[in-house]
Amino acid sequence: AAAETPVLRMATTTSTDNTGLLDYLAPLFKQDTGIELQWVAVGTGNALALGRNCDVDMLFVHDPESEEEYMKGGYGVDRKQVMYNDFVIIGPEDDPAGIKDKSVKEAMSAIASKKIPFTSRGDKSGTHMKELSLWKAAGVPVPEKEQWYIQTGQGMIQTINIAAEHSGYTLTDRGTFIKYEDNYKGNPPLVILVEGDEALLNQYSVIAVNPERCKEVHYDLATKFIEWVTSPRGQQLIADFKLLGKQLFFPNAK
Amino acid sequence: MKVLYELSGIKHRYNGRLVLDIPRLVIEEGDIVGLIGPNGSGKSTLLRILAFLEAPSEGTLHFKGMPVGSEGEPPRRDATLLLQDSFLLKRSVFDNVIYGLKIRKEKSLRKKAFEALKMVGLPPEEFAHRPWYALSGGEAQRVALAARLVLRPKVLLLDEPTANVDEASAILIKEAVLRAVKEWKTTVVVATHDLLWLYEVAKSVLNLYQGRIAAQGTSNLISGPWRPLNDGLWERALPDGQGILAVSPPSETATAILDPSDIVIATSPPAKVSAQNILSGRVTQMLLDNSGERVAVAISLGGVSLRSTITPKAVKELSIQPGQRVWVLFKATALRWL
Amino acid sequence: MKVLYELSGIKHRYNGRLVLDIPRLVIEEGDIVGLIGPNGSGKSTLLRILAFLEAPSEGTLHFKGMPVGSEGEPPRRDATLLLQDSFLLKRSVFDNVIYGLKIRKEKSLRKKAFEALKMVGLPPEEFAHRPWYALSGGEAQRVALAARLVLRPKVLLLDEPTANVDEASAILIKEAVLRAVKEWKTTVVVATHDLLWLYEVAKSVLNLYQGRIAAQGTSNLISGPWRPLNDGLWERALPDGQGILAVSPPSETATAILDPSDIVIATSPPAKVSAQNILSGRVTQMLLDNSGERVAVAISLGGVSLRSTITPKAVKELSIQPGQRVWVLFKATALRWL
Amino acid sequence: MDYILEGLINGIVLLVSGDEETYSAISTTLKVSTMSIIASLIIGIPIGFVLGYFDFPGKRTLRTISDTLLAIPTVVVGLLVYAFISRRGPLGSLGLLFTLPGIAVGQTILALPIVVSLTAGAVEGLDRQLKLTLLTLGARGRQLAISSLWEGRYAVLLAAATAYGRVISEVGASMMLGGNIKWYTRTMTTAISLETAKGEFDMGIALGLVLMLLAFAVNAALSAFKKRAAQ
Amino acid sequence: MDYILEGLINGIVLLVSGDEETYSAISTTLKVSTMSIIASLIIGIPIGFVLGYFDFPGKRTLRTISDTLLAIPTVVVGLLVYAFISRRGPLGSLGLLFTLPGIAVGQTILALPIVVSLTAGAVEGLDRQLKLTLLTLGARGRQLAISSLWEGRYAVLLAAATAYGRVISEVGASMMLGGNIKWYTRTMTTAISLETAKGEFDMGIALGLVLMLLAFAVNAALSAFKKRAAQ
Ligand SMILES: Nc1ncnc2c1ncn2[C@@H]1O[C@H](COP(=O)(O)OP(=O)(O)OP(=O)(O)O)[C@@H](O)[C@H]1O
Ligand SMILES: Nc1ncnc2c1ncn2[C@@H]1O[C@H](COP(=O)(O)OP(=O)(O)OP(=O)(O)O)[C@@H](O)[C@H]1O
Ligand SMILES: [Mg+2]
Ligand SMILES: [Mg+2]
Repeated sequence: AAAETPVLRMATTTSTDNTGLLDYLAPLFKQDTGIELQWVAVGTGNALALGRNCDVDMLFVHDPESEEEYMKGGYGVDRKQVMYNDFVIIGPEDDPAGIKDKSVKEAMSAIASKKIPFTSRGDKSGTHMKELSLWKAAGVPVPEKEQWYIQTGQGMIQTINIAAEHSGYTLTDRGTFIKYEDNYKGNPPLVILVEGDEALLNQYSVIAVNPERCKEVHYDLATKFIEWVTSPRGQQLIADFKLLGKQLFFPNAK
Repeated sequence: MKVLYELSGIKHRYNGRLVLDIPRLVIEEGDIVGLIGPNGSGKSTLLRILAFLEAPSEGTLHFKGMPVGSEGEPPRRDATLLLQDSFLLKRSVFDNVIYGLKIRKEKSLRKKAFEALKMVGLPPEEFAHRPWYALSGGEAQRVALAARLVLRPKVLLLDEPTANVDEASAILIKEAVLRAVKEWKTTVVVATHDLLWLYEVAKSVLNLYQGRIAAQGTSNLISGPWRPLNDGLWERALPDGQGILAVSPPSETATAILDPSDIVIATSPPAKVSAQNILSGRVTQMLLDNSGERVAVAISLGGVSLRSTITPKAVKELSIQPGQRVWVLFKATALRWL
Repeated sequence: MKVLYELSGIKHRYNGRLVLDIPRLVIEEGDIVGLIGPNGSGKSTLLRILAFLEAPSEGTLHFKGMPVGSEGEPPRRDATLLLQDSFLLKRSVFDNVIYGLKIRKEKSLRKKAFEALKMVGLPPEEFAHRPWYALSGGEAQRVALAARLVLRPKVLLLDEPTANVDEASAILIKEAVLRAVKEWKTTVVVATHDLLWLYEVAKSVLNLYQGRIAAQGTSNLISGPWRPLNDGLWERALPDGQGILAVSPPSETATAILDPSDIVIATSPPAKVSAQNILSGRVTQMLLDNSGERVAVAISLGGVSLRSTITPKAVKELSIQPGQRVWVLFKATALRWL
Repeated sequence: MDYILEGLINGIVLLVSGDEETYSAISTTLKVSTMSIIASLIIGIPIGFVLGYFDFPGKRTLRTISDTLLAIPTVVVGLLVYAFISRRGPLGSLGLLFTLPGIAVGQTILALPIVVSLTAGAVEGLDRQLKLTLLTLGARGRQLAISSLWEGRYAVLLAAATAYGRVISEVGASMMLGGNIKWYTRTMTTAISLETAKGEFDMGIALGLVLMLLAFAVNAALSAFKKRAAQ
Repeated sequence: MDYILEGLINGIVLLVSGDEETYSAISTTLKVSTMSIIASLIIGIPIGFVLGYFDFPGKRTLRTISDTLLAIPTVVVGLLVYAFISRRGPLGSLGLLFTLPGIAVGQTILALPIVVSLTAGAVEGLDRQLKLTLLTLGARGRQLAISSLWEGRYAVLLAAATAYGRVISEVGASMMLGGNIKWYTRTMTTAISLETAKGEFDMGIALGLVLMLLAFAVNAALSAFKKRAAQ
């Protein structure tokens, strides 16, 4: 019998899936290596849990802090940076907190002091973790029980929708926002108000699940993917990926 | 008396099969009409139509002079039917009995319910609180009847009220019916196979056969198979070897009706008589009817039972008694085809 | 004959209420036992116990010499019970009749089912394909009976087989029962209120009263209220003003049993006799029992019915007939308390 | 595996310690599920009765449609209702989005087919003698319906319990219409989803246990009622 | 609002154009829901029969537990099953995670209380004469069960339809246990969730429509069977 196609199973965050990046990469990866890539797109927390339980061969996530903790726990090996994109702060065009073109710190404190609605994913996703770090950097305690601080516990699009319903602000990755913009045929209720700040960078990394702990994982396949995606060809492919004509991810493998 | 029901051209079908065919029937107020007839002859169907539970497939039904069903709700609260398989609601006996009163928003439910239970011979203290399932067959039947009597209905329709019921209760039911007619001017139509009981209750009796009113009163029905004899006569063989003779049946399986008063009884084998049918049998039952004026004598001809009615005087003269050998005489032409 | 059922010390309770209390009862193979008694006297309960459908609360039941219920499944396939409210499965008549055969994995279902339907007087061509609901009350009852007959059971238990059934079918059912006993050595126990029919079928009759076997055969039951007279006697008033006398009832509402053979009939008011009870009434029914040796005479005492059995010879000598005025004589001590 | 045990213990701790977030979710869940179940029973039982009791052309098709809607995913209900109650929707001015009544609208729609189909089934399963008995005793209109439903009360209760199970366990509509907003519209189920998404499986189990205890209390009450109604 | 209409049109387009992804999800959904419903009927009907038919101590408690489990959220089932079939779980070696049988396990557990409770209700609702009739005609053991269930066949069918509705519409367990892997374990409902998460509401509606058509086909078949069984 012909040898079965090797299958690499990956847990990833919803953004890589929702933007279509993986749909774009997977067939190319197969072409180059003969390995079929299957992925489970869940929240970062859930993805890390799948890794800990040896249910996937590798992770593709974007929350440096938890990633480091994960590595420290000995759950992963070969962590490599792959690419980044950036976050933006969006809000209604009339900008009630007056944050347009301010720095992130200023923007966050302005929203907090004016108590304008701000929706938070509140789901320990990469975006949520980033948001928490932004509050911290701005010297604002996380407004856990404030009336205007709305914790949605949902995906990005839903969180943006909720912000729009409340004419409030939120933090989103650019990819999702581009999709959101497109859903409204270029005339969305919320627009980008703060962008480009160093603090808004969103770093994606790949991690192979530790084969010492998990005997069943396909470490060899994971290594192949990591090599491939950080290779010049992989990096070029990422740079070429466009959604609605805009580049979403910027390769920065080291 | 006032006409209560008037049926004209009533036909009723189930799945296309004609089960009731009554060209005309009038029931007067205060009447007690008995319905008899073999199983499947349409008694229950007729009662359901009279209770406005089923609309006849064809024909018109007038109630109190008004056509029923053409428009508006039929006057269901005027008539109540005791169903053949007495069905109780899943609640206590008491709640079953008062159900009809409650939905009519009537008062003094307890008093009325207890009275009704007593009328059917169920001591209320013992039965009122029982759940619906803690009853014997006859008790359940009587609870169902009490639930109808308590309504003091204008029309009381009873389908086999005495099936499953003991002798004493049958008498109570008879009395309850008669009392309803007398006190509340209720009109009663009752279907039953208990002819003895019916004799004591009914003012008139309709004999249904295959959905048609075959006769008024309790007639004998003689069904085929008929087999032709040489002289234009046809014979229905009896189990004991004798045969009943009849003239030109419409089919081999036809059924004939024989009026009890057309039958003559003799205590010795008769000599020359004009009647073609001279059959020997034994008297099995002798019953006094409710007028007290006629005695019904049932004679078994080797298993087949024929009923003849004669006067008490004739009984005396013949001095017949159950078990006695007698001869029955009737003309072949006395058998009328259905 | 072989003993089939042996009941000892059987008691049955519903919610703590004693409804059956039979210290001892033996039923022999091939017997045809009739069960009579008022509503709620425990007939159906006894039948359910005999059918192994319900285990008695107390006492032991032996079947074919083996104790039932102590261990293992009771021998349910040996006995089949026709329930009082004949219940049909939601399938066609044919499928209802063959159900028992099918689960016994028997063969030639069609032939057997058609035969059984014929035995209960339902032409198979007309009825076999009908759905369960397209039947009249009596037809349904007979289908249920056919479903039992088709099993050729060792024990056939019938609860009111003739309620709702027409006269002709009652005769067929009688014949079917007798044939089962003769051909298949079936033992039959039948509960009924149809004494006339039972007379023609049963070899022995048990009279149940409040769960106890009050008498063998058809006895008169006379219930209270009793009211004390001055000379140690108690009286039960009759609707027509007469009264039945008895000695020391255990309670005011006690019921007494009066054996029909203890009752003497006279056609003229008797002179000095030792019997305390001399009551006038009218003959309402005269029936020949199935042995052909005794005539049951029902006498109405202003509504209350008493049954006396006398010989055909006595009937002839007295020359009584339905409707005739007669006097009944019996001792106050002939009333035995239940 | 371990998280199940941890979760069970945590669940009890949450309840006993009076954890604020948990009790907020419990209270939200109870409020919204009560609204939904009452609304769906009030609307669904009469429709179910009509579908089960009367014979009319098209009845079978309507039953099939109701049975089909048993399979409507919660997210789809969420999407449909969202279209109406979002600010840009025709009912946007009612301000129902991200409120408990908003969730209740979705849950009611979700529970409705269950109530309708099971009630219709219960009514259809009634003895055919019952209809005649009620009619001949003089029942009409609403009395007929109420008495019939009372006769089939166990089956109707079961319909209600099944619908309640659906309502209290659903998450898609609550998410979409309620927004899972902490302290406001976060229900037990949306909280469980969130914990799961966070990878905190033990908290998911803990909240699941709390929800089951809640449901058990409701069902034990129903069962006691049923026992009483048995007389 | 507009996305509803767009969605309906898209739904038809997807079906008519034979969209590969859609048909893959349809086929996955049919496969997995068939497995789940069959498993839950095979396991649940006997349990439901026993709970409805026999009287034994503890029966009422068991019924209440089954009724309570009607309210178990799909995510919780997902979590519980995940604990067992994850590689590190006791059944990890079976490799059920992210496979159709894995989803089916979760869905079966989800459908089981529905089958059990509604079957028990159906059996309990049977005429009390039926039991006696079957016994006296000689039925025993399995025959008794099968005949009783056949007498209550409409109610049992309804139980099956309700359970099927639950199975085909659930998303939490499919997501968690199947992983929503395109071409492999992506079902209609996980696809709908994904589209919704992406904000492509019209695609969500479109797939929802397709799912409803699927469910309608199944129910129309059941309804035809029911009509035949009415004789
Ligand atoms: N629902 C039904 N569908 C089809 N046929 C029916 C239905 N109900 C009754 N029938 C048929 O209609 C005829 C008349 O039935 P009906 O019940 O009126 O008879 P009946 O005189 O009351 O008989 P019984 O003495 O047995 O009660 C019978 O042949 C019966 O089989
Ligand atoms: N399930 C039950 N629960 C409680 N009591 C019952 C139950 N079934 C019968 N009974 C009572 O038990 C007694 C005996 O009932 P049974 O049915 O044996 O009487 P029966 O002799 O058959 O009467 P009938 O002539 O009315 O059929 C009655 O008093 C009845 O009320
Ligand atoms: Mg009838
Ligand atoms: Mg009985």
